[in-house]
Amino acid sequence: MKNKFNKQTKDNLITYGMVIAAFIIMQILLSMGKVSSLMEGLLVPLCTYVILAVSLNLTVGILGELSLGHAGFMCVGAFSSALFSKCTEATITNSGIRFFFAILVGAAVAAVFGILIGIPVLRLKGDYLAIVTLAFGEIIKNFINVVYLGRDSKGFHFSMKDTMSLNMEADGEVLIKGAQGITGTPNDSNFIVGIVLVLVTIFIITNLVNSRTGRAVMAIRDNRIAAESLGINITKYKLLAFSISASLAGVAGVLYAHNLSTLTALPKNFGYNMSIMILVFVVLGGIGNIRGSIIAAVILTLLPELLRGLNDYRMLIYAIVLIAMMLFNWSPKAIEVKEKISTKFRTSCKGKKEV
Amino acid sequence: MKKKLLSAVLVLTMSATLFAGCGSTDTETTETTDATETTDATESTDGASAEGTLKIGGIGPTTGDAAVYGQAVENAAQLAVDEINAAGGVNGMMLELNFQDDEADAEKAVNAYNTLKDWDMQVLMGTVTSTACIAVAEKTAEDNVFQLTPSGSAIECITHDNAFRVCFSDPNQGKASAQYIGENSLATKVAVIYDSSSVYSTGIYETFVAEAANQGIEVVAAEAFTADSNKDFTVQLQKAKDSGAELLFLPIYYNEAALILAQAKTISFAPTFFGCDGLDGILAVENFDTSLAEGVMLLTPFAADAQDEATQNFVTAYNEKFGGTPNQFAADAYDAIYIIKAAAEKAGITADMSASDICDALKTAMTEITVDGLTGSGMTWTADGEPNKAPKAVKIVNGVYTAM
Amino acid sequence: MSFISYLVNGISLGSVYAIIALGYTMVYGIAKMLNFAHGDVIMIGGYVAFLTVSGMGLPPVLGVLISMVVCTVLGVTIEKIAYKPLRMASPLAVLITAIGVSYLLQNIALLLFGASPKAFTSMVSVPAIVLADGQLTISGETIVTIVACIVIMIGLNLFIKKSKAGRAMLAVSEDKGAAQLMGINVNGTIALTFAIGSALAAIAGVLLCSAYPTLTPYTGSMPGIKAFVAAVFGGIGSIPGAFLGGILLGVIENLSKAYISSQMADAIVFGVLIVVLLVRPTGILGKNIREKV
Amino acid sequence: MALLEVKNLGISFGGLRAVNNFSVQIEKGQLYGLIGPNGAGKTTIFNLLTGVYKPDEGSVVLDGKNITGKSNIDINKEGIARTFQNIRLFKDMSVLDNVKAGLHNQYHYSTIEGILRLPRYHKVEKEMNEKAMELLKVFSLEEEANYLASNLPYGKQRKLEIARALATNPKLLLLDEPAAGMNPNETKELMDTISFVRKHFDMTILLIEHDMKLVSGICEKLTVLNFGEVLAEGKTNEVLNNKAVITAYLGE
Repeated sequence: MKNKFNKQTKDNLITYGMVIAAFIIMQILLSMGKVSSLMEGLLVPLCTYVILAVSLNLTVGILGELSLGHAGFMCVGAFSSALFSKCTEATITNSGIRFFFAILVGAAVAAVFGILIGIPVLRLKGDYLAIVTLAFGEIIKNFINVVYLGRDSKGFHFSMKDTMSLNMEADGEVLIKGAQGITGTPNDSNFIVGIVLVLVTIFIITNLVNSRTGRAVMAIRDNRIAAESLGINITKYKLLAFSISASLAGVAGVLYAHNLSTLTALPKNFGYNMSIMILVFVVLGGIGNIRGSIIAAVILTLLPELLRGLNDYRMLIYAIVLIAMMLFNWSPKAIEVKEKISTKFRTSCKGKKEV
Repeated sequence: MKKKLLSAVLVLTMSATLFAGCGSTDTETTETTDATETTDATESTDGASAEGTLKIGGIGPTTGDAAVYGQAVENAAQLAVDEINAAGGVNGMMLELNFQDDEADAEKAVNAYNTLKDWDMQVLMGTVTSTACIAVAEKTAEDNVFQLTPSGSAIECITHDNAFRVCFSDPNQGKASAQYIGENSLATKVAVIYDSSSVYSTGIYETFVAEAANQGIEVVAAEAFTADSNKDFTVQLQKAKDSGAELLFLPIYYNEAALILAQAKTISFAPTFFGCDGLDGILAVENFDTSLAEGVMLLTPFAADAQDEATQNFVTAYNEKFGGTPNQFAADAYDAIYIIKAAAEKAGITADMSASDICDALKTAMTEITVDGLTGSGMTWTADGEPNKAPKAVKIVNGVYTAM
Repeated sequence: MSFISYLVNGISLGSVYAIIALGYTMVYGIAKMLNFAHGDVIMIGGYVAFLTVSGMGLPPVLGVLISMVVCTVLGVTIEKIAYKPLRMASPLAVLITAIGVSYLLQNIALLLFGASPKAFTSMVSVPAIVLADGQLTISGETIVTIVACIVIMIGLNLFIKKSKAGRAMLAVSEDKGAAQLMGINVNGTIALTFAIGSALAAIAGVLLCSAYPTLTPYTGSMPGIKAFVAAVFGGIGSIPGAFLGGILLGVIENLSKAYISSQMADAIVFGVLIVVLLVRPTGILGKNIREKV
Repeated sequence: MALLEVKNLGISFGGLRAVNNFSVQIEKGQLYGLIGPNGAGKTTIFNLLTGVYKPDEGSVVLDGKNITGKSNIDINKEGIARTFQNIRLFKDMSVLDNVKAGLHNQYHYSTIEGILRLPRYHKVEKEMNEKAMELLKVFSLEEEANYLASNLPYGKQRKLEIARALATNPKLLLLDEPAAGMNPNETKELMDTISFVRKHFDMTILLIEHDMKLVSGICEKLTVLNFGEVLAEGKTNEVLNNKAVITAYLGE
């Protein structure tokens, strides 16, 4: 019993330690000026993708449902918070406070979408659930591409057609301009905030997993009928896990939006491609394994950048490496070989299989 | 499960240590990039004189579905750099081009920019697409790096004073198109098919509609499509046809326009087709049935079969080196390098100057130079970064561009 | 009149989705995996046909046959290298590997064929049917695609129900372990499934490019996703479902473009999909399996 | 008054009459057996009692409260817990967590308290651990508390399922073929455990069983089911000697 408690805590501590160590090392290198601009520029995106991967792991690994619409929640969080920051740029001049509220806005809006989408979606199973989440993600993307929002002395103007139909006064400012999205979002994201948000995400998810709620969610994942027979409210816990996951994706979106001066909902950044990319992090890192997700997100985000030297062959090599990593990590044969090696290393360790 | 997790972690930690290695010695990675790039440019740097080299960075999508534009820019820019170096360089300096992929994504573009910074880029030629360009423009303004975008046409691409562009801005094109149609009385009833998921297309569409009202043109149908459903345009065409439009305005790229022309023929819809610079390249599509494009009019600064010597030389050289006919993106990029050359000569840039000093010098020089390029003769720039050149209206007759 | 024309155009768009969806649904039904690379095999099929017919000047029929052979070899090779080692692993792992394969094929095509679009010459020589004084045109490509869909559908059904290999497929789809015990070569059967699926992809590629004649390394990806949606719509694993789903998807897409909003057509299509799945959680023709307690 | 009163329960699946006119009365503290040949409808009755299926007709009254047609979640809250014929453990969770999942509705703290690790989390988790360990001890599973449930040997998995069901603090415990797949030694041990549970928790138990030895050894009363209908019911030895029952089981 004690042993178990210690092991879980130890496991979590390793995860926190890893993130904090990475942070400290980066900070030292930064202060020494040893970090390349590329690496420096990648720090916030890395935090964004880590948060996305960890939060999707809650849906895929802990809740056991395949979601292909995670980028949709990220998109919602990004746009709502960017809009908030643009509107309040004049009133809240302290960027720290403004960004804090922006994060709350992004998380809250994404959570609301998580609940709204979760209610119908979670009634479905397996691949059908996956395709419906994909559909919702695409709807969000498509919708944002046709939204025009402006503000002038008379208040807000909304249109789904074009800028002209906003009928704004001469002093008006277009906030969301359809496919052209939001430009000029204040650049409030930074590495420290990013790391704090990563830690908060890990904190929320690991603590959730090791709690009464987490057990209920995992019970539903492992055997829905048995969980029902124990009086566990399936809908409530599924929805809870799904919306927490959505809300954290929204936070990642806030970070993303405030790192770039332009925010558009293109297939590349908020379409199903991105959702699948996040899923790749989760599966490669090990379904349900938080630390694995973090490492996989970091590796796969860095990989294409580190391969830049290969020029035209960059994405080709990336694809090959991805396939190779999947085969190495998941094929039963490769696992057997790895097992053999690892048991050789750990013969002295206790043989008991524990959680 | 447990076994899987364990081994997954094992492998990942292994690879993580690998990466940690790379991360801590970041200089190493940049060096590799450096090395490969230099080999690319060896040809051009062979004759490097004592004046050193001017490092020009380029950014654009060389993979992903916008790769066709990025690759055109990369190739043409390299062509221009090689030509300039062969002719003795700029103020005796050799030029060196390092082109980075951004997959037409804002975030990747910033990564590409940072990679170039690590390479000690002195001048930036890019980025190719608008969204990516806006994101990078913010960074170049912060770092005070001179930026000249060949084809970033959204207004926001050049809001800062360090950024200039070669192409027309989107609003400029939309307005010019409407004016041209109005002034030449091409039609009074106009339909538009545009890509509502594209920054470029919506940008032109909006200003076109606004200006159309001033020109007494009635927009009878405005139909959209998105990047996710860009194969079937029969509905949009049918609606345009039913609306009685005499002219169909296509502020889109030639890829989709080729399909639209083919499908319009199937439903026997034959209005005047009118496009912008994005339509250029349609005749160069391998195996394209040019009769479909007969009578299409477009406002473009560049035509690959123009008879002037500069264009002819460029087209031949491009075809020899990379195969295929260059499109307007290639022409913009080729011009961009020559514009940088002209400005650098004017400002007296030397290779040992810092990027920031170069930027300050070029900013002023840009407003003082006049460049005759492929995309316009006598191009000048105002301090806000917009080019001053006349759009050429061309019409496709017998499969070739003819000036109108 | 215009309604009928929208409808007809929707059907021709849908028939292209349907023919892609057939390959998707067949591989899913038997190998129980979402082969996300299917759309990219289609693209390769298109390029092979383009190179052989427009490039080398071979007759279209020969081009299609060569394309089918190339795609079959490609499909079987992909299965052998990338999917087979993961047969016993989580279905998610295979899904991700399929995505890797999809990236790989796109980038190979980018390097081999370049990014510039190619104009595909239609391989269909059937003339269009013109009705009502030119008010309504049904293109030859549409006719051929629909006929091909129906022939393939019937063919597949007969093959699966009547032939030994087909019944083996059915057995493998029900229970791999039991099939193995019954002496069925599971690996061989799955390889055969991929072979047929990829040959279908080649045909789909040729028809897709004939109907919408531009070809780039990314030509297959979006129709691939749409076809996947269509397959789910009709009930994934069901062959008639794929056909029905494809046609319906095309019709809904075009009618919403025509009557609701051309900007929001994607959202409407996906919205309808969601509603259908909420009413019929396993698609229109999908089997509803009750979990045994 | 009986703890469980079932009257005229019936259900059809698409024309097939799975259970017809099934009635039973179980007194508090009783150990009641439900036997019958394969396909007689025993598990269907369990599913009807626990709300997995909604009965087409008839009523189920537990402890004076009509629970007919309630969902399985609510029925568990009313006090019926069950095990499954094909074991349904939470495979990727530890043995201890399986039981703690069973304690879900017995101990409360909010999600926020759990995430923020507020004092109540620590207090309640401690109580839950103690209670869960106590239950595991009853089934001699305390040594394996930290094993993954799927790593337990078969017999112990059956026991864990019973422990988990008991954790919901039920009034009535339904065991679906608890001895299925066990060797005689394990069956013997299980019989002892069931008797112990009954005494220790003062539990009312309804069990489905094929193993006649187990049934005759511990059940006081039996109902025999054949083709979805009650064939016989009464005291164990009387029923087992009933001619109709012997025919149904052994054939003529």
